[in-house]
Amino acid sequence: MPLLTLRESQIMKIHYLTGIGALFFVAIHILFRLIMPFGQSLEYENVVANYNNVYYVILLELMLIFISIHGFNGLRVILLELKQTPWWESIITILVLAAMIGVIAYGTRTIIIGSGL
Amino acid sequence: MDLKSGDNDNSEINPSGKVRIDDGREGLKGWLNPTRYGWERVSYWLQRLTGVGLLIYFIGHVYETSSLVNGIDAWNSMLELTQTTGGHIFLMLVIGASTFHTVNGIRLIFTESGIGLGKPGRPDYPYDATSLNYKQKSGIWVAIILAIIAMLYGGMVMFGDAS
Amino acid sequence: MTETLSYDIIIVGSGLAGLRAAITAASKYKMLKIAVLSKVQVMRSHSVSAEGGTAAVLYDNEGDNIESHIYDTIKGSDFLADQDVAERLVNWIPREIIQLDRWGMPWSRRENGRIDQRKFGGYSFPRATYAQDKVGFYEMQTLYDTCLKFDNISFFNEWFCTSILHDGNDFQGFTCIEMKSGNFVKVIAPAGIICTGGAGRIYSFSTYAYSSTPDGLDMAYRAGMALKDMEFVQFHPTGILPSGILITEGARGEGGYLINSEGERFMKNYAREKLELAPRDVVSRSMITEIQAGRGFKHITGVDCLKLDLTHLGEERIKEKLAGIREIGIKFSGIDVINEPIEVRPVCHYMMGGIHSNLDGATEFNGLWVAGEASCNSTHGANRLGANSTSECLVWGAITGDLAANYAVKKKNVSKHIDEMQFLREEKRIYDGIFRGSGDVNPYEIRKTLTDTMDEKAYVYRNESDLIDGLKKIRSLKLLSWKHIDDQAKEYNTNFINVMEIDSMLRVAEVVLLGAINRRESRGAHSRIDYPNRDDNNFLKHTLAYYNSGDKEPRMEWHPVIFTRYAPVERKY
Amino acid sequence: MSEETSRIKLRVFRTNYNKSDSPYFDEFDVSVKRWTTVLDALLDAKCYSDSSLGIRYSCRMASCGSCGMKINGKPRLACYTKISELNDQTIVCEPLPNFPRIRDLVTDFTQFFAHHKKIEPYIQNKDVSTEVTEKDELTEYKQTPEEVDNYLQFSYCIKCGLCYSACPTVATDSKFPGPQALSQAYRYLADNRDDGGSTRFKIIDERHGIWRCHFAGSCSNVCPKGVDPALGIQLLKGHLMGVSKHDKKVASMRTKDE
Ligand SMILES: Cc1cc2nc3c(=O)[nH]c(=O)nc-3n(C[C@H](O)[C@H](O)[C@H](O)COP(=O)(O)OP(=O)(O)OC[C@H]3O[C@@H](n4cnc5c(N)ncnc54)[C@H](O)[C@@H]3O)c2cc1C
Ligand code: HEM
Ligand code: SF4
Ligand code: F3S
Ligand code: FES
Repeated sequence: MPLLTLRESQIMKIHYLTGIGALFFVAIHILFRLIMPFGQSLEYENVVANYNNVYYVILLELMLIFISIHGFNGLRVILLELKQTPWWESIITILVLAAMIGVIAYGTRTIIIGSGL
Repeated sequence: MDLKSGDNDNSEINPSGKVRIDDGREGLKGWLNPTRYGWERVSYWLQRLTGVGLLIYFIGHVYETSSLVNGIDAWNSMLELTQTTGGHIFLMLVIGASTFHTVNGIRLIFTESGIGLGKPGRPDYPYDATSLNYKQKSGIWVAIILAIIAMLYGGMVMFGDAS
Repeated sequence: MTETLSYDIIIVGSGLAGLRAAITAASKYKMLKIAVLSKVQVMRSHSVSAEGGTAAVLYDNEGDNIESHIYDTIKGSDFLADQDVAERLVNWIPREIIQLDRWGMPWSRRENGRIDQRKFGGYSFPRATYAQDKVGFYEMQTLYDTCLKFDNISFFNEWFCTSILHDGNDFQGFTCIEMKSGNFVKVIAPAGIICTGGAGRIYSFSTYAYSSTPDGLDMAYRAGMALKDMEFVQFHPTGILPSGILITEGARGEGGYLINSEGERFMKNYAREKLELAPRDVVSRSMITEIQAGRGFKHITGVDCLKLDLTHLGEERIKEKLAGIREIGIKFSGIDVINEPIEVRPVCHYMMGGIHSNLDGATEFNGLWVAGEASCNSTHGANRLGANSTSECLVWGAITGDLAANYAVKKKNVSKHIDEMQFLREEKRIYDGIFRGSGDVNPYEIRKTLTDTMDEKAYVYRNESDLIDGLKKIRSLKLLSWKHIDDQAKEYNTNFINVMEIDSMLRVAEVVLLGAINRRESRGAHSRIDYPNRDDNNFLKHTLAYYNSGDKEPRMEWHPVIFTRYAPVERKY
Repeated sequence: MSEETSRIKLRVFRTNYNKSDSPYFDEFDVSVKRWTTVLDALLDAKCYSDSSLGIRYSCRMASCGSCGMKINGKPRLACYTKISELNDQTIVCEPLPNFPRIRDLVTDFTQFFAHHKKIEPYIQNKDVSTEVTEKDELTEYKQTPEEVDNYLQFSYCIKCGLCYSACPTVATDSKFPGPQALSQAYRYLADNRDDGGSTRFKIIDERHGIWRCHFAGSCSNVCPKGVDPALGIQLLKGHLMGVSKHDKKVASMRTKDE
C-alpha cells in the first residue's frame, strides 16, 4: 500500500497541505452560505440549485477529499499513539484508509446524484 | 513495557533483572492533563479534541447531506434536527471548534516548521524556554478568543433567526 | 543463586576515567567484550560535577611549553610527585583535548575558532582548557555519547562492586550486587580497571557527590593492595555555604577576589605574586588563618567564612563563562554573584591518595589497572593543581584502557579457574556480616559522627592530639553495634548499599588519620601546626597502608619518590 | 544569628511490586530550614525515620540527573527544589510518571537510555577521522563561539528524564523517542563538526518518530536546565519539512601553523 511506504514527514506534509486546502475551501463554502440569509440558504431548492453549478460541485468534491484525508490521518495519528503492537498498527492503518475511502465514496455519491438531478 | 532485545542494545544491562516492576505509563490520563504544564499543553489538548470532534461532525455532515438524494422531505426532516435548541448549541460548538482548530492549526503549521520560535542560544538562569515565548502563547489565546467570538456570533445568527 | 557473567575487560566506575578507558579498549579490538560496571547510572557519576577546566599545553606559539607545565605540577605537588609520571601526564594531555574536540566536546572557543584557555591556580600560563564552567559534565557527555558508538561496550548500571576476585597474583573478576534485583553476581574477566573515583564523602563539608564513598578503594585495600598517600586531602578554598557545593577555581581564574571582613584582598599577604591564583593548599590555609585572626564573616548558619567577589567581572562575562556557578549561587545560596559577593569556606574536594599504582597505572595484581582519582600513581604528590585531575582521568583512562586491551587479547583463550571459596567468603562477609547483622545503633548516626569527626580533626590545619583523638573516635565507632539493615527487601536496597559504604568509610578514614599522624611534617595539603615545616630528610617519600585482616591496625610502609628532573626547592608563590 | 526552622509533612509514594501490588503513601514529619531541598528532606526521613525508603540521588547540585521525581504534581529534581519555594505545608513525592517503577521513588531508565542511543548521538564525519592517532597533526576543528552557541543549549541536557515524563505522547506511545533523544538529534545537527544529519533524519522520520510530537511544550516547561527540547524538535521538523535550509557548512580543521 502506497501510504505505508510514505515517510512520515511526507504524510505530515500532506496533512498540513490538506489542512490549509480545507481552510481555503471551507472559507469559500461558508461565503457561499453567507451570501443568502441563513434561514434560506439551506432550503432544498437553493441547495439543489447550488449542486447544478459545476464549479461549486468541484469545490465540494475537493473539500470532501481534503478534509477526509486530513481528518482521517489525524485519527490515524491519535490511534497510533494509543497502542504500539504491530497488529494494531496495521489494523488501524487499513481501517482508517478504508473509512476514508468510504466517506469519500459516500459523499461523492451524494454529489453525483445531487448534481445529476 | 517489554523491550525487545534489539531496542535494548547495550545502553543498560540487567541480565538477571527478573524483577517485577510497574509499567508506570500514564496512558490516556497523561493526555487529559491539560492545565498543569502551561498554555501549550492546553493547545495540544484542544487541537486534538476539536480535531476529533470535527471529524465526527464531518462524517455526520456527509451523511446529513446525503439525504439530498432522497428528495425534499428527507432533507427537511434532517434539517429540522439542526433547528432545535440542542441542534443550535451543537452547531455553535462546531463553529467554535472549527475556528479554534483552524487558527491554532495555522499557528502549528508554522511552529512545526520551525518558524516563530526564536533561535537557540546560551540559556541564562533562570531559564525561560524560548519556544514557549509570548508569540506562541498569544497565538493560542487569539485562537481561543476567536473561537468564542465565532461561537457567539453563530449563536446570535441562529437563535436570532429562530425567534 | 550465584550467577557468573564473563567478559574480557571489566571496568568498575563510569566516571571520566572509566569511560575513557572503555572507549580506547573498545576501539582497539572490536572482538573484546567490555563491561562497564557502576553503582550509579552512567551519566550520574561524580565526574559530571567537575567545573573549571582541564590543564593542557596548547599554545606553544604564545609562550606556553610542556616543561613549564611539568614544573608547575611538580612544584604544586610540593615535590612529592613522581616526576616521570608528571612528565607523562603533561606530554599526553594535549592529545586528549584534541581527541575530545573530535568527539564533539563543546570547548569554549576564541573568536578565531581555536580552543580557549583560562587561568588556574598554580600555573605560570593560562592553560585550563574549559567549556563554560561545566567542563566535567561536557566531558562526560562527550565520552558517554561516544561510547554508544561501540557495540562491544556494555553498561551495567547500578551494579555495586563489593570485592575483587583474585588468586594472589592474577586478577580474576569482581563480585557485585545488581541493585535492581538484589542478586549477588560474579563478573569475571582476565583484565580489569578500577576507576571508582574519590572518597571525599568521609567529610561532612564536601564538594563531592553522595556517591563518592571509598568502597572502591576499600575493595582494593581488602584484597591486599596498598593505599598510598591517603593523608593528602585537598581542601578547595571556595565551597559555598551551607551545602559545600563548589564554586570553581575558574571564578578566580576569570578574575574573582577573595575578601575578608575588612574588605581587604587578603591573599596579597600570603602569596605576593599569584594572589588568589596560588595553589589550593596555600589559599585554603590563608583563608583559615584569616578566619582564626577574626577577620572572617559569619554565615547565617553560624559558620565562619570569607567572601568571593565577582561583581567587578560584569554581567556579560559571568553569564558567558560562569553561568553554572551563577545558577548555583542563586539556587543554593540565594546570592546572584553578579550583584553580591558570595560566602565561601575551604571544603574537602579531592584525595591525592589512592590505590598504589605505577607509571602505567598498573597495580600489584597482574591484569588489574587503576585510573582516575581512585588511583595514586603519584602525579599530584602532596597537592594537586586545579584542572590536573580531569587531565589525569583522561590520560590514564586511555593508557590503562590500551594496556588492558592488549592483555585481554593475549589472555582471551586461556581457561580460567576461579576458586569458589573466595566468592563464598565474600558472600558470608556481606550477607551474614552486614545484611543479616543486628545492632541497635543507627548506621546513619555513625556516618554523621564519622564525617563530622573528620571535618573537625583532619581539616586544613592538623595537629597530633586532634588526629589521635579522631582516630580513637573512629575506632570506637567501629566497635559499636551498628552493622544491621532495617530494610530486608532484595530489590533496590539503598539501605544495604549505604551500610556497606559506611563500613568502607570507617576503614579508609582510619588510613587517612594514621597517615596524617605518621607524617610529622607539613607538605602540600597536609599541614601540621606542630610540624610547620617541610622535612625532606625524613619525609620525602610516599605513605603506603596495607590491610591487616580482622580489622587490626593497618601496616604502614614508606615508598620512594621518583626524581628525574627537579630537586626540591622552597615553594613560594 | 540562627536559622528559622519549620516543620512540614512529607508524603512519599511507597511500593515494592515484588511484595505487594498496592502502592501507598507514607507520611513523614521533617523539620526544614531556608535552604532545605526536597532531597535533603527525603534523606533526612531515610536516615532517621525509615531507612527502607528507595530513592536515587548522587550529586545534590542538579548536574547528574538522578533525582527526578514528581513533586507536588510536577516532575522536578528533588535536589533542585527548595521546600520554601513550593509554598506548601505538605510535600507530595511520587516517582516520575511514564517511567517503569522499580521501587518507591526509583524508576527504570533502560528504555529512556535506549532511545537516546538509537539516534546515534555522536559525531559522524566522513572527512575527518574521529579517532586521533599517533601520526595526527593535533589540530582542532575551527569553530567560532557563535557556532558553539548554536548547539550549546542542547548540550546542557543532564538526562534526568523530566521532559520525558511530562510529554503527553510518551504517556501512551512507548516507541516515541521522547523529547530528550530528539533534542539530542538536533544538538548534533546544529554542531558543525558533524555531518551525520541525513542518517539521523532517517532514524527519526518514521512512524513513531519525531512527528508524534505535537508541540505540547510540556518538555520545555519542566526542563530544569533550560535545554528547551521543544525548540530543538520543531527546528528539526523544519528541516524535514524542507522549510529550513540545509546550509550547514561542516567545519574545517585548523592547519598546523594557523
Ligand atoms: C565539585 C568538583 C569539581 C571539580 N572540578 C574539577 C576541575 O575543574 N578540573 C579538574 O581537573 N578536576 C576537577 N575535579 C576533580 C575531578 O572531577 C575528579 O577527580 C574526577 O572527576 C574523578 O573521576 P573518576 O573517573 O576518577 O571518578 P568518578 O567520576 O568519581 O567516578 C567513580 C565511578 O565509580 C563508581 N563506583 C564507585 N564505587 C563503586 C563500587 N563499589 N561499585 C561500582 N561502582 C563504583 C561510581 O559509581 C562512579 O561511576 C572536581 C571535583 C569536584 C568534586
Ligand atoms: C480548516 C483548516 C484546518 C487546519 C489549518 C488544520 C490544521 C491541523 C493541524 C496543523 C493539525 C496537526 C496538529 C499536530 O500534528 O500537532 C491538525 C490535526 C488534526 N485535524 Fe486539522 N486542520 C483543519 C481542519 C480540520 C478539519 C475540518 C478536521 C475534521 C475533519 C480536522 C481534523 C483533524 C484531526 C482529527 C487532527 C488530529 C489531531 C492531532 O493529531 O492532535 N482538521 N489539523
Ligand atoms: S532535556 Fe531537560 S528535562 Fe529532558 S532530560 Fe535533558 S535536562 Fe532533563
Ligand atoms: S512535551 Fe512532547 S509533544 Fe513535543 S513539544 Fe515536548 S515532545
Ligand atoms: S542529585 Fe544529581 S540532579 Fe539531583
